[in-house]
Amino acid sequence: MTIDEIKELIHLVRDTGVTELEVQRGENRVRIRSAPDHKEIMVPTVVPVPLTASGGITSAAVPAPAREAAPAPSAPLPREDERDVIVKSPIVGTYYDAPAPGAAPFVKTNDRVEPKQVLCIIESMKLMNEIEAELAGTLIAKHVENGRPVEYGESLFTIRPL
Amino acid sequence: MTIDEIKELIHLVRDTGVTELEVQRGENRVRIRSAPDHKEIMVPTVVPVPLTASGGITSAAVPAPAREAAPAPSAPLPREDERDVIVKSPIVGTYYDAPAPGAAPFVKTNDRVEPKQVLCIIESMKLMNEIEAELAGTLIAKHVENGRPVEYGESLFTIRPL
Amino acid sequence: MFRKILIANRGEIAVRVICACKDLGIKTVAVYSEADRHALHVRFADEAICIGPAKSARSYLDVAAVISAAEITNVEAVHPGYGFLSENADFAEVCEVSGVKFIGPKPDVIRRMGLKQHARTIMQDAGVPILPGSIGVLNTLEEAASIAAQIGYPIMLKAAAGGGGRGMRIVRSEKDLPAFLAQAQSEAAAAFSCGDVYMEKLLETPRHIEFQVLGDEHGNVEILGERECSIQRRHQKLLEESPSPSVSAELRTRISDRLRTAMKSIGYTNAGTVEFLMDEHENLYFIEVNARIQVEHPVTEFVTGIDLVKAQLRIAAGEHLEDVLTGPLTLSGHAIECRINAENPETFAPSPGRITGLNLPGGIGVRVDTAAYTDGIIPPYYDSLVAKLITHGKDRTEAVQRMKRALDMFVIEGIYTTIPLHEQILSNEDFVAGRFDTTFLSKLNFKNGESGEHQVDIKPEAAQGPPLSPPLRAVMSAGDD
Amino acid sequence: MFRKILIANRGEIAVRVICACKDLGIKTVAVYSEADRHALHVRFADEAICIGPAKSARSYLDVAAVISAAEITNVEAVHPGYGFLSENADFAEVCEVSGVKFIGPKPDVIRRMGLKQHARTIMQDAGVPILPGSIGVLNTLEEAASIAAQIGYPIMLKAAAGGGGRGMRIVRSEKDLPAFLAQAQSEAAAAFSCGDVYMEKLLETPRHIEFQVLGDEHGNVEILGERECSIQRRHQKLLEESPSPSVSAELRTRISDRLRTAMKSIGYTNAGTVEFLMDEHENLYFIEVNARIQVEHPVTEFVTGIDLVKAQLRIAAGEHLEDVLTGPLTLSGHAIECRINAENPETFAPSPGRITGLNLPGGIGVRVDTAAYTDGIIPPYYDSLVAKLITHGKDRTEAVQRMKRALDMFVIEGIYTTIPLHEQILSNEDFVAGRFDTTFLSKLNFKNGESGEHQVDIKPEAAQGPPLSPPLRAVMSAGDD
Repeated sequence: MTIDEIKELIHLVRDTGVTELEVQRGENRVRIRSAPDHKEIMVPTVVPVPLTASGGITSAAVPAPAREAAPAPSAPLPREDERDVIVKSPIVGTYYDAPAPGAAPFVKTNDRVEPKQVLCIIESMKLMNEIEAELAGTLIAKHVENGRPVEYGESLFTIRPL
Repeated sequence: MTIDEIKELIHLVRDTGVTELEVQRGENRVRIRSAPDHKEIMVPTVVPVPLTASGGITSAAVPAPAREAAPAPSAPLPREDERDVIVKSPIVGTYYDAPAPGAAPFVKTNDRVEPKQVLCIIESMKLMNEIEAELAGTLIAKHVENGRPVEYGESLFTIRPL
Repeated sequence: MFRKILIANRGEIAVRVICACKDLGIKTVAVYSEADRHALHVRFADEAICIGPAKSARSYLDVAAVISAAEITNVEAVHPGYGFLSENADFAEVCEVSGVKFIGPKPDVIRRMGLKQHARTIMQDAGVPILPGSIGVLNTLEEAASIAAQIGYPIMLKAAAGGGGRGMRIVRSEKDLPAFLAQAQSEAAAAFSCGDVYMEKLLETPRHIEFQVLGDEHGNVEILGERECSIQRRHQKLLEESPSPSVSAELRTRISDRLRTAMKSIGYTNAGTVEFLMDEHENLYFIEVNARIQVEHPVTEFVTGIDLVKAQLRIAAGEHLEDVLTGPLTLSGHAIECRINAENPETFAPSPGRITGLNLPGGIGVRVDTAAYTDGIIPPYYDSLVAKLITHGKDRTEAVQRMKRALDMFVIEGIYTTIPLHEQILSNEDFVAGRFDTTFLSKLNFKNGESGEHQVDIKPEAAQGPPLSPPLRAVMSAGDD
Repeated sequence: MFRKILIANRGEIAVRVICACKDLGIKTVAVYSEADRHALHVRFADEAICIGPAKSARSYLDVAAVISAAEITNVEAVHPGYGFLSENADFAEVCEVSGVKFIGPKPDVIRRMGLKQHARTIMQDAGVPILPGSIGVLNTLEEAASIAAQIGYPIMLKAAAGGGGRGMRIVRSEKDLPAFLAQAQSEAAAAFSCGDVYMEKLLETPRHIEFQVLGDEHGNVEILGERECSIQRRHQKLLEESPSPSVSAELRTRISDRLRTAMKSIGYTNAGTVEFLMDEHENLYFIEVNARIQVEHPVTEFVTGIDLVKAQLRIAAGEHLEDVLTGPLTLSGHAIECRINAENPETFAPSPGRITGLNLPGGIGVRVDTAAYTDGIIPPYYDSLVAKLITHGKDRTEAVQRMKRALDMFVIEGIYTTIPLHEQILSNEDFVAGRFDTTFLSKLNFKNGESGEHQVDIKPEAAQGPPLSPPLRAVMSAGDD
């Protein structure tokens, strides 16, 4: 690791606003920490995954904010500047993207959605709960596969408002 | 890792405002921390006293650096700019400031001291160990009262070099 | 044995259940609210499901959310811990309907034990002594006055469906009875949708003593000794021990024999606790049954050597009590538990926040049950229990010595805790001598002796607030210079 | 009882002694090197004295510094812990001369036990079985060849004043004897200023078993069962348990009886351990006496219920063994200790550094002895022991289950530790079955099965280095959003 590389890393740290950076290459290791300009931690960019998360249902334990960030990794904008709206699951249950097995899904990516339009069903204790859009826009992402369990607060869809 | 490289790293840390930098290359490791401009912990000036310290001999548990700072509380200069020299106890024992009970002390505050001049005695296991000055100067402070136990590294005198 | 269970709780008891499951090779599913995303029970469970926002009503108390979590994770059983849904008969019933085993008594047993006056009648029928009072619900003022005259004032009016002090009234003379009875009835009606009230004799300085019960699903019941829980603050236990300094072997055997009969007649299964008050003549009087594992179960575990949570799981899986207990009950030594709560020890105000420094005590005879860690958060939404500190010794003296030592070496920085209060209790002459009742704590004075019987000094570093001591963490930061 | 003592040690054992002193109401003085200024033993002692720089030779091993500290703090006794000055007869003598009680055996007993061949003779005289070999020091090559021929190769040559492998040679056939004997003698002479060498039969696959001894100052000696310490890496114990899976009650009683006689004849006082090797036919052979408390003493404490460090203090204060032990010895359940060292589990290279995240396991049946805390430093100057994790259960199976659970919930971030290695051992079929000897660990392979009998998988997160896992602390920092 050369000084120039380290220099670049430090500038990276400063420019990106992260508070700590650690790089290890084989035997070589660099760690850089920087005092934040304001003392609140920018949690969403570094939300860690609990040790227990290791696939299957367990992946549901990944904190929702980490998923929110996923659709736009190249645009680390503050939360309030982001136009995209994430539709999250209001309940724990099983996600279905169609009204019946084999039927066409309620919505597809790039579909235009309207307020009150049903986006999916979440089954909880044998009850089918319809999840509706709250605004008009374009459905730019579906985050959950049909039939998969979802936890409270899990991201289901991303809608780009008109 | 050469001195020039480390120097460059230090400048980098200072110039960029990074608070800590750690570099490891194989067996070599450098870590640089920079005190922030405001109220972040300046360790040497606020070295904390372990909970147990509460008077008597226990006060010997106060870390030596805290005492070093004591003679010049109004001048929080960096260590390397400070001319005063602290004479510390090289052993654990009992401090005596005179060659015999009732005799005149070896040295008094504001005395001129010379190299090899005996400043005090520290008794350890019935042995009287003479502590000598290592440089010429003015004795500007005596930190320990006659007959009091001292621990290793405890500050005994402050000498201002000529 | 179960392959996978869900733990419908949080904090130390969720971690406690995870421990028992790991010991038995059972996979665990944690549920958590958004406030507990980084809680230790989430970290140590095999799977974890967020079931709702911080408020308990929409997460840990939300039956639909918990059952849905159980369904999507395909668990075979649910352990409810204590509090939350643990004594909710409806929840236990929904579990059964959903094909998930509820680790606790049958729903109808939970429901019947929740009706205080009903439990009282069952116990009386089995020969368990109950407090003198009305046999059933009070129907008229005349009836109430007549019973009160017979048992003697002061008496206590209690809501039949009650709990938590609502619908309760102390009546000290006959002239107050009409007004207080009316108040108790209307308060009970408002709080529990049932205005039924019953009467018990009031013991002014009782001891609180409870017996641990285990029942299997084949009709066998065993009683695992008693716990002394008289150190309470406003009916909230703070320090418990086993055995009780005031229960003789003869009394223990007599009460245990009758309880065994009573609990068998109820069809009691799994773990439970029967609570008693003791008067100054060492008579015990039944007050209620808690149909769940108790916070203070570890003191019983220490003196009996029986893992009660493991026993709960094995019983729920259908094992026989004789296999779970392996041999006759022996009580060995003495155990004490101190509840370390996030509270100002002087005002008892909750003190949620971030734990900035932590040193858990260890060493011989010390057990710590906690979900706390350095930089962990004690959220303001739930109970204030941060840790249970339990010590064991060959006798009460050794258990007390070890507790004092462990409290001394228990460092929690960033929040107030009850540690200084416990240090005062453990140093109190009456406590050490075993002379105390449920009024003990109210007589301790934490304002430096303005009133009260026991003189108490709060250590300055404990009294000044969250930066309780030279910060452990800061001390450490200076350590690598 | 003593009013105040000095603890001439650091780390977990210093904290352990502080615990025992607190339990007995004895004030403590900690000594520390400049590297340990912020160590936990300094924090929890009543007084603390810096005695020198980081290097042990100028601090913890510096007799004058320790004695001076004892004098200026006016203590009545010194507890040496293990290692450092604990088996230094000269130090024990200087303590006596200085009027400070040394908590351990008499100086001449320590000195005699340090002469391996002398101890061997004493044991043989008392009827304790010793390894076949020379009765005393080997005088000539002819004598050595004759004894070797009699007991049969392979044999082991050992330095009479020895330890740590110096002056040791394994001889597998007669032709190697002349050269190896000369090498052993000159190496012994160089290392210990004494070229004396003796001979023992070499056991290729022995178990390491040791018996705990307590003797008072009135001629009474008791043996507190044995410990199984065969899980070793290069003669360094890593995991110990009590009782040993391979010691029968009959063997325990027989050896204990003979040891009692032998230790009485020596005039042994305070705590000590007698080490044995066991061959494949379950014969025990004496090897040496350790005249101090051992690292692994907690497993004996768990199964006997006796606080050994408290016993050391009480015996040194002149109490009778019958008062210290209160009743006949009973062994209850099974205990296991895992030494959690700051070491790379694969290479065993030391891994000093800052502990950046820490979760100590707790719950039923778990004891932790440690001086570690979040942000604390493991300095590179001393031994690598970070914590002792001890579990107890009603039988070996339960102790193993609880140890696996506790290891799973023991999180140490920032340094490598032996936790993953212990997890492998605890899951090993032969270990679980009790089938192992001192060669067990060398057959475990941590390079994913290139060679060795036992196949081992290191968890990826453990094998990659100090950032062992998603940082606990980072997880927590995100917790208060």
